[in-house]
Amino acid sequence: MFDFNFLMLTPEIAVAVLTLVLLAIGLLIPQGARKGMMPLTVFFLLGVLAFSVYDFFFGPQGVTLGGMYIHDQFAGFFKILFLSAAILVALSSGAYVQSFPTSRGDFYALLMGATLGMMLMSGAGDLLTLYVGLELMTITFYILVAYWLTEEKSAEAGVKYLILGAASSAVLLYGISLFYGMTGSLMLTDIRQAMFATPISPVTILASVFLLAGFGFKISLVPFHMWAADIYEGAPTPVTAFLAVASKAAAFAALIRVYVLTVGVQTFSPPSIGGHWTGQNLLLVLAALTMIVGNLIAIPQTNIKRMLAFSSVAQAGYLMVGIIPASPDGVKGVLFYAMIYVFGNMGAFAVATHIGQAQGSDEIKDFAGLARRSPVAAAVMTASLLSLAGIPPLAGFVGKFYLFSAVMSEGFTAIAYIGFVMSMVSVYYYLSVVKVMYLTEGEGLPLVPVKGASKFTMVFTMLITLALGLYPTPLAQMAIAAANSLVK
Amino acid sequence: MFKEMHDLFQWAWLIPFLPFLSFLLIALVTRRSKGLSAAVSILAILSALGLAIAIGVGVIQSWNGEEFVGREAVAAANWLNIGGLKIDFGTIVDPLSAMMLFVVTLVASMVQIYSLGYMHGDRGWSRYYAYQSLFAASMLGLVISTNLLQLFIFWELVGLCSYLLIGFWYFKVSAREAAKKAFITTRVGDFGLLLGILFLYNKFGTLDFAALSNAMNTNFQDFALIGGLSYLTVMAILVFIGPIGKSGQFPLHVWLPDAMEGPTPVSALIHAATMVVAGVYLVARIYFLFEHASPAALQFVAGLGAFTAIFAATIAIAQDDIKRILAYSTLSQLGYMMFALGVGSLTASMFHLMTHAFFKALMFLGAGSVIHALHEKQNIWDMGGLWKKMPITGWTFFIGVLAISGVPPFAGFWSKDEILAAALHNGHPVIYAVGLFTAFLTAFYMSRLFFVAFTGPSKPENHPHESPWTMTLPLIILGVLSVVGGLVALPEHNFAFYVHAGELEHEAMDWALAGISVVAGLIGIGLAYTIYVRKAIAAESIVAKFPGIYRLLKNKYYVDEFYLWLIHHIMDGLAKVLYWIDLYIVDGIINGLALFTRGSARTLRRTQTGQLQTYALVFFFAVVVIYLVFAIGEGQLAALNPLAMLGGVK
Amino acid sequence: MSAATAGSMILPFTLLAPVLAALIIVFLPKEEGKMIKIVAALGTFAALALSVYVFFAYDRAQGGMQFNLILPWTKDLGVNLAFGVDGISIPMLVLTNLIGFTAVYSSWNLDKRVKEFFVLLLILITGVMGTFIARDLFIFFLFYEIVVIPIYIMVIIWGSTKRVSKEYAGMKLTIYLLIGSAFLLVGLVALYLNAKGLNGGQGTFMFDELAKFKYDPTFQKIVFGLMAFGFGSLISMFPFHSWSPDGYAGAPTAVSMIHAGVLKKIGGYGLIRLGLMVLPVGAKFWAPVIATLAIAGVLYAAFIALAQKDLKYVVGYSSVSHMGYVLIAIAAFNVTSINGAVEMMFAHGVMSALFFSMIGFVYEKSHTRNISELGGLARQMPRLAVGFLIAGMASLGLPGTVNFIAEFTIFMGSVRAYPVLAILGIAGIIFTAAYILRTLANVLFGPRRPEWDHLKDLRGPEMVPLVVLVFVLFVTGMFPNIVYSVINSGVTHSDLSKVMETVGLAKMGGLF
Amino acid sequence: MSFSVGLSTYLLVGAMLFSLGLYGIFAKKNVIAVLMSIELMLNAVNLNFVAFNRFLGNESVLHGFVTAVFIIVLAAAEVAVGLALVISIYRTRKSTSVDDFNWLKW
Repeated sequence: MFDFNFLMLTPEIAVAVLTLVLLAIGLLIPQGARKGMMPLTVFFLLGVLAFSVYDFFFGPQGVTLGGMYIHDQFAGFFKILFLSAAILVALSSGAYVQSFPTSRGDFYALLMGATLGMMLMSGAGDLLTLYVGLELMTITFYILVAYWLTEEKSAEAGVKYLILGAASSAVLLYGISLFYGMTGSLMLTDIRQAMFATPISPVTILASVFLLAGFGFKISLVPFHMWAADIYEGAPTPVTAFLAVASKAAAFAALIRVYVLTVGVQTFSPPSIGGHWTGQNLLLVLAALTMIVGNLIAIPQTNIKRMLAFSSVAQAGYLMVGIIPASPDGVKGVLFYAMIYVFGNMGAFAVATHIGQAQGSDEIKDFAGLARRSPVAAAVMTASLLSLAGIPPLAGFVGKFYLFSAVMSEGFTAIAYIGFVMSMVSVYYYLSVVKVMYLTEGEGLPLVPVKGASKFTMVFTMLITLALGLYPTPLAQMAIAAANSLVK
Repeated sequence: MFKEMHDLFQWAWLIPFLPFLSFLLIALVTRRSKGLSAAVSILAILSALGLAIAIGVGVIQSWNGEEFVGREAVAAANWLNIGGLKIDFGTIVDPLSAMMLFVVTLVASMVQIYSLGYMHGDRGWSRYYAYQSLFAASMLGLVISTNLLQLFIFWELVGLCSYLLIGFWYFKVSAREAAKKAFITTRVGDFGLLLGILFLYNKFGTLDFAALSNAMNTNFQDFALIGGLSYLTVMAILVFIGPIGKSGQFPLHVWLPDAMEGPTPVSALIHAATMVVAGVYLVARIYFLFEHASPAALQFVAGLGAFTAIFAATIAIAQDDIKRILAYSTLSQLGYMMFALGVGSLTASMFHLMTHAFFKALMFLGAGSVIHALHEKQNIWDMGGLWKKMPITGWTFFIGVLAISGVPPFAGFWSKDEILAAALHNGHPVIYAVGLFTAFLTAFYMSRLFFVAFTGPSKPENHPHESPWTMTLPLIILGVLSVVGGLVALPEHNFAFYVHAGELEHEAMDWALAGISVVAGLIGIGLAYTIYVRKAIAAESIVAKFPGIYRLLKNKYYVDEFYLWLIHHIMDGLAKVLYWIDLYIVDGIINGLALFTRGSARTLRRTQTGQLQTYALVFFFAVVVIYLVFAIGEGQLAALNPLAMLGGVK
Repeated sequence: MSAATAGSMILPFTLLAPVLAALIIVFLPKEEGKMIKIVAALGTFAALALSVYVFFAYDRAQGGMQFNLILPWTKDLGVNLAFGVDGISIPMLVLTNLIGFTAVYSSWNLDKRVKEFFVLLLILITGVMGTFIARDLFIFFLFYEIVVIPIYIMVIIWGSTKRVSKEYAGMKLTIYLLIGSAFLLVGLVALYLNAKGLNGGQGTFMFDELAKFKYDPTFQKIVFGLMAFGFGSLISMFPFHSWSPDGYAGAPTAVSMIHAGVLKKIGGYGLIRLGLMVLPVGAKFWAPVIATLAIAGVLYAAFIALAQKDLKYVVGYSSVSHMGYVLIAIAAFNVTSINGAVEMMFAHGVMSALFFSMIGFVYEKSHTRNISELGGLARQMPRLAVGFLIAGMASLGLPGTVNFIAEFTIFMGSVRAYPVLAILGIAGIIFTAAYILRTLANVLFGPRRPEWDHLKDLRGPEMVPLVVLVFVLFVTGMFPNIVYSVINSGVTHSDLSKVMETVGLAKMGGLF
Repeated sequence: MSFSVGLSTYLLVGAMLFSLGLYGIFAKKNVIAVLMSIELMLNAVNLNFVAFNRFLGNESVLHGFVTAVFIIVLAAAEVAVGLALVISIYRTRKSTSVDDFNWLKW
């Protein structure tokens, strides 16, 4: 009766093995001879990625470990997302990591650990697994954020992230414990059953609010977003990138699963599936707040990473919009957007990494004349930012279209107004970066040509962003399949 | 080869087309070579003249004394055809247009030949002839238009040419301003005309003159529109606003005197003989509209015309600039033609139009030759004794004066007499009186001009000399026409036979009336003689007697000043106010929004204090708030009891 | 359709010609300024030639969408990559390429970062062209937003700072139009979802299919309101016009030409194609408002133009004023007026392109656009003066130029629906004449100014915009049927005429 | 009045612990203390789990207990990392007061 289907866990196991191998290498091989770790990681991950893509389309779907672990296309989609994000980060971080004072090798091991945690989150079938995955991801991130030992900002960011993160997961846990108390189980399916029976009461509300707060912290949903900017600014840029795209996506994966399967029932979900208007409206308000606050605070920022941090807060708002209707269309929108968000953001962060590493500064003004000093970087930055802003023909536009058409088809129009208008406002601060890069000649600043892996990363992300904008069908089909595997 | 002259009619389109061709040629090809440009242009206009004469003959031939048996509007081509709007362009040949074609081509060719001498050595020579050709083309096109829109188009084009030619010496500020003024003033008139055209089309679905008049003849029920005026009356008046602007009727007359900034031949052609009478021609063309409209329309025309006639004449008395005097006299004569139409005599008006074209062109060209001889001096008091120095100019000018003063047998006598007779016989005694008085004034100021400029002692600083033959030849030709031009009105072959509206309404020569007007004219001349030649009465003493009136006339009743005030204080003031509004209100709101956004952004940014305990506080506070809102929203008031969540658990 | 199958690839080729040129330029070394310009000119010329061919090859009698190319694109949304032109879009297509071609030559003397400039310019042209040949709402919107960013970059790099800084102008232009398009987007999504509902769950963006459904009146009113705002701010409808004078003043010549010439027209085009055809009831509901705003704009902007000191501001405000005529024609909502609206968009496009091109040369040579500093230029630069004069005459609607035809048709059409407003609008021609003639007089005429003696007259490539645009102005003006035969078939053959019979405002004869 | 120790009692204690931890996070200035407060919160959660598992009958299913164990482990890991970070920041900033960790702001 106790099934243990290794086949379904192949990617996870592979990544776990890689993690340990990297750790071992880090211990055995002397400092000098660790150049090879980046390529090793990348190629290994490419293999895993290839497998999970195959797995997504043709692999077996099902539930294992007595329902604690779900292996459906929804999880598969997110695994692809995490792996590609990890690969891009690894690729773009080469030079940056080399500039770390110590223990450069372990960086990749930790990266893999975080990836593993995310994959667990996306597949978790009960709250305990979910929590374990979450902590695995988060704790490794604590270390990664503070990884740049000599950089004081880095340490401060680490401490902040640790304390706030731990507190938030305590809240999450408390919520979980309440659910356990109410239903006597941690299985999402069992909880769902039980919650249908239970009438709404302060406890159910408190439990789901705590859960929301826990996930909200991870996806930097206003008003649980305060940490984001500081951590993003302090952390080493590649880590920031990974934090911004992957950990957020992972939290969304978990949130969607929990929200659509369980919490949704009788609290935050649409009345159509037994939810309540208050919950819906609360979510709408939070989403709106997130879009507005994120975009507004981003305007006066002078540090590229901080600006991207707030922009990613706003992006969380857009994604949130897709969750609200809890419909296949909405989930599809979220999945699609999350994926293109990876490429859009990775492009921007790759450039930021490059500049930060080459000029030792993250200030926007130091991007002056980038169009002359490194045309590729400037072009990629522009494309990525415009994709984030949702300007056609870049992928962001299609993504937003999916999200907002999904929520509008449920009859929420106001949120669509806010969303579209705010995304046009966001163009303002994105364009001011573009302005800095193109308007001035950037006298006195060095030429910073990009080359090798990071150049590949940039161009690749740009091409994907453009391609998905012009012809979104393939990804859209995948997203639909994934969404349908979750929402019946 | 043509069997009948009126087989030519289908070639009428060539008349405007030839000058247009020469315009293109000059503009694109012969720009560089002066001689060629002039040759092309004059050749074109002369052949147009030939064609016009031939067609005129054809018209006379195809006239059996009762009706016109020629082909009228030659088949028209579709020009514009869209849903709800269809316009055909065509050419119309009938006595009216034939007469105009002849007059226009004649004066135009005279002027172009004259210009050979007058414009000699001007650096804008080719440009000048290009404009001249373009003008001739547009004016002739206007004349043979078959419908209102076509006419309007050429109407605007002659306006453009007038603009270009007034501003021909564009580097002169005065010329530049005059050109601008002319265009804008006539534009005001066009506004009315355009409205008329639009509404007429929307009512009748056509703009073709013949079709329109049919539509009105056949069971069209006129109806009251606004202010007790019937529909057709309003239309008539709207359309008439165009002529008010173009033919310099009060109050849109202000541009014509300034238009004298242009080269004098231009003034002769455009601002005396042809373009300014386009208004009169237009009214004649759609005379049927006025006839169907209530009498109010024609009364309006008559009244305005008469007023303009006397108004301009009084101003002319007090002017010193030779060209301005002629300009005001032109205004006055245009008023004559208008009220001739107003009192219902199309014939008389057209007749006067023709004769006036002859003698006014003559006098302008004469003035031109004088100015040419005196090196751009225009004040008549700087002249004097020119008659001996410039005999041809002097004699021809004298003929012109006699003609305009209505001294028999010169051309002006016949036409003016016919107008006055029509006024009286059609029951407009007041208008008749005004006309008569105007005739007296006209005779007075014209002979004043003549005596002061041509007789008396010659000024020592002037060394005038007779102009070259290119300039005197046109003078002579026009002079002859001013003498004999009126004889067509002699009963045996009467002008009205050719040009008339509806039934034949020709005034039989009324020798009594003729006598009166002749006397009026002679008195005028005599008065001028006594004052300016005999010096029996000192002009100064008269001025001293009525200083107010003199100043009023000298300053043209301050109409220009009024308009300037209107433009500079009202229009520009409004413009500035609106601009302010645009900057600080319409745009201000936008910028305000942007400022607000940035401001709130800066404020929100301050919430990121960097204190992790603040962050934690916000976090938990938010949790509590959301919880309470949710619970209360769901009516779970028990939530307010802190222990309730425990009680909720099984 | 025979024509469709015959030349169905021609539109994509037209669209690709500039793109191809841009790609070639990308691979040219940035020192090869001359070569780059020549390539750009060739690309735009190819597009122009193709679109002119389309213009003449279009089967007017048959009407409807021709030269179609329809590929299923995004299945889950129902987006089709659909190209096709009818009588309403062809003039716009030709206009786009006409202006694109001349814009290249108007920038012939540019020497600052030539490569980027022409690449962006070509992208810009492509985007605008795409909006006019798209048969699919999604694709239409896609192309429309493509143009926004190149314009921004071009303004901030090659723009000029006068009353407002070019950064401000560019940002204002961009954000203003984007906010407008945000509301448009909401309306678009709503329309899409509603049509999807009426279509039994199958989403579609094709204009003609969207036009088939009968939408609920209140829905139509709301959505058309959104479009009126979105498209209205694009066509600079009073009071949403304030971006346009600043924008044009800040932008480089080529951008001003394209923006005032064609980009603006996307607003009018969208209102006709989307507003009138798809949401007639909403259109009828909003028509009086639009008409009023239109006439307000005509007079308001004409007066403000009187008070301007900067040449570009004069033309900027005048374009606001002229767009008012287009708007009232659209609001008048009858066959004649719609004909007039399209013709006016074409006419104004050519005219304003010529005007901005001439102003560009004046500025480029004299480094000032301040009217009071100029004067008497007719002596030093006769050719330029001719172009300037003709542009001015066209803009005050002189017969012989196509602008007169357009204005006349519009007046004719709108007088039927809104006599009083129309009369007020027609009064605008007087003030237009006033500010245009003032400008001409103060710039071209008057005493010769020695400080401008060094200016060189137009020559060589600089003559191209003058010759081409003037030629078009006059030929289409003297023989209006050339353009009208196409427009009229577009208006009468499309569903538009049916729609207008049902809900149109045409009162033949009207009050008068 | 009789007072029986039931589920509610445990939950009440748990809630109190949680609140205490919360208070600690807000009030304590020393990072170490803040970390300890977080431990308190986590233990509150543990208490909940254990109590629920005990009182919800069905002793054979040990989800609650297991979860508690997991949480304890992860908490330990968290604290380990936390202390390490505190040390590293103390090296440079010579302070463990949370008020000093405010270089990153706005």
